[in-house]
Amino acid sequence: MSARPVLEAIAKLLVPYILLFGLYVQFHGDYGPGGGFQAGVIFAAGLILYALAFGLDKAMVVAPPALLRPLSALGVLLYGGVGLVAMLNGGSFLGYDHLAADPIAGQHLGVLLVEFGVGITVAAVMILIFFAFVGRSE
Amino acid sequence: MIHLLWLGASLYGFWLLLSGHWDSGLLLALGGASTALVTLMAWRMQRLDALSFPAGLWRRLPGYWAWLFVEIIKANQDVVRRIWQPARFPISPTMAWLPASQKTDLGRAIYANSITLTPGTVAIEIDERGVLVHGLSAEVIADLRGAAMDRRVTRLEDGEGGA
Amino acid sequence: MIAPQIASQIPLALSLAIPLAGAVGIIAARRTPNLREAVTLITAGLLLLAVWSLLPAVLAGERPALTLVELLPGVAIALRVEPLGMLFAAVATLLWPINSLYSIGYMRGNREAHQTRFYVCFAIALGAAIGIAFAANLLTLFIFYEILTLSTYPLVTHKGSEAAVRAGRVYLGILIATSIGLLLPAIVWTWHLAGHLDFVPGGLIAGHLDGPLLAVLLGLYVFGIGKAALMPMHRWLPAAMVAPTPVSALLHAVAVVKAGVFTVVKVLVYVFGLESLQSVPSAQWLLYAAGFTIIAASLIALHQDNLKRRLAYSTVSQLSYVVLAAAILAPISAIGAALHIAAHAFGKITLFFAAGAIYTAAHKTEISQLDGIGRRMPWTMGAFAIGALSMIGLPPAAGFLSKWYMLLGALETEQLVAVAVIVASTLLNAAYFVPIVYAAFFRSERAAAGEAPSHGEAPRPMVIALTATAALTLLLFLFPEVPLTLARQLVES
Amino acid sequence: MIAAHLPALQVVVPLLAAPICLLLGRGRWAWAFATAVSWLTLAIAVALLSQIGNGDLPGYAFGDWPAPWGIEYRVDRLSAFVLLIVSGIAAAILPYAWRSVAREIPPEQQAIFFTALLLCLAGLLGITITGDAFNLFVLLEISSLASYTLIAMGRDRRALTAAYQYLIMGTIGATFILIGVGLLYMLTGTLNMADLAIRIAPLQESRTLHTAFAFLVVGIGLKLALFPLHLWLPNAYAYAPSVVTAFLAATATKVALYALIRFLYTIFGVAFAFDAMLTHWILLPLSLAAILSASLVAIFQDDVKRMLAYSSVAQIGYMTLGLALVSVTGLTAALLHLFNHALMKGALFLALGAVAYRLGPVRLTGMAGLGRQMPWTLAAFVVGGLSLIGVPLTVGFVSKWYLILAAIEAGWWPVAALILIASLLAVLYIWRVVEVAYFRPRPAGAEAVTEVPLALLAPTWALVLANLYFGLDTRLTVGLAETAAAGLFAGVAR
Amino acid sequence: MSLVLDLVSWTMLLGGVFLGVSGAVGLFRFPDFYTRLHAAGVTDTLCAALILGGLMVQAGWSLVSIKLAFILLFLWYTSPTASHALAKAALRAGLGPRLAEKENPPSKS
Amino acid sequence: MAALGLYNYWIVIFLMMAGFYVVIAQGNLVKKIVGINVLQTSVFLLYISMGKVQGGTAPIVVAGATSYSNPLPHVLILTAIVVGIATTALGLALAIRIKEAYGTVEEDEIHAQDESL
Amino acid sequence: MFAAACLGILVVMALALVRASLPGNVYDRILAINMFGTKTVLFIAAYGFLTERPDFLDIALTYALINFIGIIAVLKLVERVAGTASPETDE
Ligand code: NA
Ligand code: NA
Repeated sequence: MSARPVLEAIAKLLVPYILLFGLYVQFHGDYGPGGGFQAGVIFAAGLILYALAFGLDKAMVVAPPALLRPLSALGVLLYGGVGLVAMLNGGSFLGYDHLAADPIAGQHLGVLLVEFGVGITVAAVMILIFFAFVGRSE
Repeated sequence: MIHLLWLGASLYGFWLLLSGHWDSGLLLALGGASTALVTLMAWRMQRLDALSFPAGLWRRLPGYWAWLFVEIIKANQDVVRRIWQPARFPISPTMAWLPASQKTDLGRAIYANSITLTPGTVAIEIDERGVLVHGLSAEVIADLRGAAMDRRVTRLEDGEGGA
Repeated sequence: MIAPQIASQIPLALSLAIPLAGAVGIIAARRTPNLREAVTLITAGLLLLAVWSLLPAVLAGERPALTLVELLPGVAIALRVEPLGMLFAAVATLLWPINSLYSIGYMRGNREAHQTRFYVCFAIALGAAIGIAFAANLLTLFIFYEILTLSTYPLVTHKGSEAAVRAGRVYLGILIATSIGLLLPAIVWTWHLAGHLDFVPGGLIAGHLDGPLLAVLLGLYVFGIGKAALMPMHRWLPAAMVAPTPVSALLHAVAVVKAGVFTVVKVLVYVFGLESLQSVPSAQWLLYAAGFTIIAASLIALHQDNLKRRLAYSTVSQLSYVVLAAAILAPISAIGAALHIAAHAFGKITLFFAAGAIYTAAHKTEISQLDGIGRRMPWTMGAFAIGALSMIGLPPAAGFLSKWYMLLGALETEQLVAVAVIVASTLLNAAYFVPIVYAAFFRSERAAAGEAPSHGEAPRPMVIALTATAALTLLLFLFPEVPLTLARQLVES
Repeated sequence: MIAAHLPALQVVVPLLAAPICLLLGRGRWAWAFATAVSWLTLAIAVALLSQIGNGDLPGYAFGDWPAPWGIEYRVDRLSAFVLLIVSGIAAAILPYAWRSVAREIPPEQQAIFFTALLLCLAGLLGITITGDAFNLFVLLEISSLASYTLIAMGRDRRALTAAYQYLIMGTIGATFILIGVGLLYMLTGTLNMADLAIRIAPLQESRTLHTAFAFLVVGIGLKLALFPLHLWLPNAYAYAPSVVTAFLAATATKVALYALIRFLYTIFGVAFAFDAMLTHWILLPLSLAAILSASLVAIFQDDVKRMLAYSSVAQIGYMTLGLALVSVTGLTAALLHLFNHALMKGALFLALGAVAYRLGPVRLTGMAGLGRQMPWTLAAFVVGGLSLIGVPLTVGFVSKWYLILAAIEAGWWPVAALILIASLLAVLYIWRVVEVAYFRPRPAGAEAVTEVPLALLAPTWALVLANLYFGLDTRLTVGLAETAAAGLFAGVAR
Repeated sequence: MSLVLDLVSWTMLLGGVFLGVSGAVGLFRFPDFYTRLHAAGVTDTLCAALILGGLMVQAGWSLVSIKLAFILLFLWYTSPTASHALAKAALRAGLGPRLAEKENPPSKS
Repeated sequence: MAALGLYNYWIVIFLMMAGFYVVIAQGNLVKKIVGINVLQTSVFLLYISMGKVQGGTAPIVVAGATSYSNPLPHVLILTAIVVGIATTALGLALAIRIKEAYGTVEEDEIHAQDESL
Repeated sequence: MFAAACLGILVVMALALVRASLPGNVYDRILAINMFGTKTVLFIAAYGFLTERPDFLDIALTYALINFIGIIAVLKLVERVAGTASPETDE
């Protein structure tokens, strides 16, 4: 019998919904900034719950650190890339208006992508930090 | 596989309920993508843990909840009385190992959580011998010994249940 | 009109470039000692030519000038040859080849280590001395002054022994502390007062400051110029005696101490202006300070048995003659000050050369060991006697001339204290030099038990060098026209 | 077209380069990339400086939001000056890092090392260029967090405690800054610096403003290692990897000083900061105490890196002393010393890093006889030391000159005297090293060491030569410092 | 109708708050950690249900109500898990319960 | 509401002092980080409680607008929180590595070990 | 009405905080903190109604999630640390 049947059962039940909730927050930031951060935290929290219930090894299979590390960098690059594209399109850095022909659409696209970048980085970094902590003290 | 399809469907439903933006193509699409991603991750997890939810569980669950809800209300009333009127309703903390008839880890988990969810009793340990329970009073432990909850949970687990 | 200006700028620029190039050349030639020493001598010779080629023009009243780089707004690193600087540079460059020759003999004779570093630092020190001599403003002077300190530090600590390192600390400590702690603020203050730092005949700050504050500024300068060894800033000088003798010769006869008193005279003449100082009674303290140093240092010298230490305290005393002469504030005594820079240089370098020759040939350092040595080393001790004469101030040595002008100035301005100091110190000088000469020639040698002294004169280059400087001491007395003209130009300008 | 984006690129380039550096993974590639990026940032800084020279004040509105609503970057003489020194030091130090990091940092951490270094650089440049007070806080923390990480990578386990101590002190400082900025925001409703200056002007009596001022000065003082808030600095510098020590010593405290100047002069204004709050009466004793006490402590250090670290505390005192003199000359002196000290300490710590490359941790006794075995390294150290002392022909002289001039102008003779006494203390601690290196024989048992590779010598000497060049040709530094100081005083900067 | 709903909602919210306060008071009145755990259980179950339910009545049939339901569901899933983990950790760390009579010693046989 | 506003400030100040005290007085490295967190939290509360500027306008450029609210005040808080979390994570990571290197997270014990070197 | 509910929940939260700060063992503290956390969830939900910001519900849900995972993580940490320390001590 498993050492912590209650936690395992609850984690197994909840984790997919937590992850989806994170993605929901990611894409429903009311088209305003900030959503990416919370989303990243929630998504990471889901995986951390999984790790707490099933152990670090299994969590590392689901979310391999080798994948997380480049992801954490890619998130930032997505942010910067959006800024640079805006710049190349004739606006200023992060001048979202210049991302699309229609300024409003450009704004939406810009915020969506930038927040996505933030979310990816936050989630990846948080999980990595958690792995590092637990991995070290074990 | 079927299980994953069910999961995917429920996840997408969850998305729709959270979102409320059922007219935005973009958000519906993003929901689809998100669901797909999470289902993929759930599939990866599935291969790692031995735990599985029996198919009939979800069908039988609402009935059990209704019963449990009533139990919870009664238990709340009991504990609140003991908080406010300790003289009339004194506590008598008791701890005991109770047998558990569930065969699966999941079943025992549900049983333990049900015990804990009802105020006045907390499941502390679960293993092959059963459940170690701490009760606020000897009466609640005695109630549990009656095994009504144990039977219901076991029935939930496999559809039959003892006695 | 451009042509003559450039014609005089080239030797001026060369005067700085040659020692620097020499230093580089010495490093390049470090693996072949003969070539390295040849480079040293060639550099010394070229520098002599470059500096002395400026002399006719300066005597004719020209003031060659050259601006190198503007360091701070309105203050450049710039050179300008005026009579006093010309005199100092001429003396220094004349003595360098001789000193180099002597050094070669000394360093090889004593098998000293780190010879390359020695010659490199020597070259840089000479370059710095030239820079001080030709500096057109206080900042330039200050910069070369510091370079001189730093480049002579490795020379002082040359032996690397614990004692040498400790002496090096005293040397660097006093010189850096005074220059940064006193001289630098004096310069900044001057800039604050006058808005520039160029040397101006009649005084850079004349009219900008008077009263007690002027005396304070004067104190900052005079004590800040630690190289002038005015008491109590003199302690570095005896301490530095641990250095090899050619270094002592250079330090105590030419570059370092002369740079000090030269700077003092230059500051008195070009920064304060003799006339404006005369109007401030409180500036009189300088006279007393110099007089005190002369007498006190002489008394200390009297008690030294170590030859080099006695010479060192003699130097402390002699330097203050220059300060005293300038502090009399009479034009004629200023001439004496200028002349004494040259006269003391030739005399004292002769004395040090002799001390080094004795050490190299006989390994003797104490005066009490010198009985009868004059018979084994007649050239050396003969030269020593001429040097001693010059220190005492007797004809036919150059020291007589400078003391004569000082005395004239003191009498003219009725500075009886100065007169008394000069007379008393002359007696003291005689008291600590004459016994050495007497013992060398007229006492019989005291042989140490079991070993008969078998030495003769020191190596040939050393003997040639000390003979040459002794001869120069006499020649300067006989033909003083050039230095005298320069000194007159100084007070007339 | 690019020219208009330069203010943004100055920060964005190193900021975005950092994650790319992480992706490169291998130490060698990360180093090459980071070096290229550092040179690019230097080129941008030079270009911005030339724009200033043409009479422009380059500015940039992020996201096309006009100031004061969006984050604005703005370059004036002061910031261009600091940008130049920070990016210049980075460009000089990164080539050095190739060999030094290979020796001191385990291979698997090297990519992280360069990532953190670029983040730190981006943060420092950002602080200097931003026109937004809150943005300044964020960038300050980016650079600080990167610094903590970098310091913790030192080989000695004490690097960990040093980084931790720095983290605690630095975070308290950052929190204070955050409080100050928040109070200003509460008071004025704006975060744009230029706008803040305008809105603060009529509010001089406000107690909130006074509180904000106090929090900001103390907070920045912590980051600046202003005495007595400097306790984190000696250990942090002593145990960090060589490259990190050189980089932080030459840039981090300078940028903190920049922030202090920016707040005091541009945002609060001379009238409020000095006439009303009497900041100089606080800065003056603290600066003098820093100069004297840290110099004295430096003399008694056996660990040469710690010695130089204490010297840094003293030198920071010189800079704040310049501020405390409340005059154009004083401010000029502070700015000059900001620039010059970066060159000196950069050169000195690089030279020391070269010694560490051969010897490991550098104790004074361990340097005995090194003068002959590592002549170029030790010569670099000597020249750097002379500059620190303030010997003419080096940059140190130029700063000291102006500082003394400012003290004399103010009629504060004792202050001038103390400056000079402290210079003499510098002679003492520098000369201890010179003496040991040149006049002591190598200990009998010690292994023979040879000169370090050119890859370490060249950057070190680049900084040494910069010490000499800017000591001789002071047109750029003095010119910029004087105009910047005059502008700040008149309140016309920005 | 709306008055009735308001009244229902009122009652539920008040009841929830009362249960919350009760639980908190229990936290002070009960003698040891394990008994206090039961007091906390009151606030986690019916208290939460009544407050969130009261809000649901206000929100009516809407997505807001569904979200409130999600919150309640989540709390009911997780709070017993947390309590159980807490009790288990305390017992394993050696924190002994204060019992009315010494029957069924808690130590594992 | 004024009283409530003032009440906020007292909480802020109390938390600030408490956090500061813990940072200074605690010898345990982990507790110091907790103190730092409390200190930071007090600042977040300060930012939250200051709300909007009286009479401010929306972030739309209006001619003649002399006072305005920054468009996104909550972004400030969020950013500050991110910075705080990053600091905490780094601080804890350092504490763990110190524990590995020294075997303790008590300041005086660490100090004693370094002294004895 | 929502204001009253909010205030009531605040009282519960305050009591929990007080309990957490009283002397006791670490499990008592975690229990009180957990209670504080779950009541915060309720508070945020009710406060969203008070201020008519239903989007606060997302925050409440997030808070519930973080609270739960935080408690589990802290317990894990305590479990590891308490290997040596006695649970009866204050620390
Ligand atoms: Na329960
Ligand atoms: Na520094």
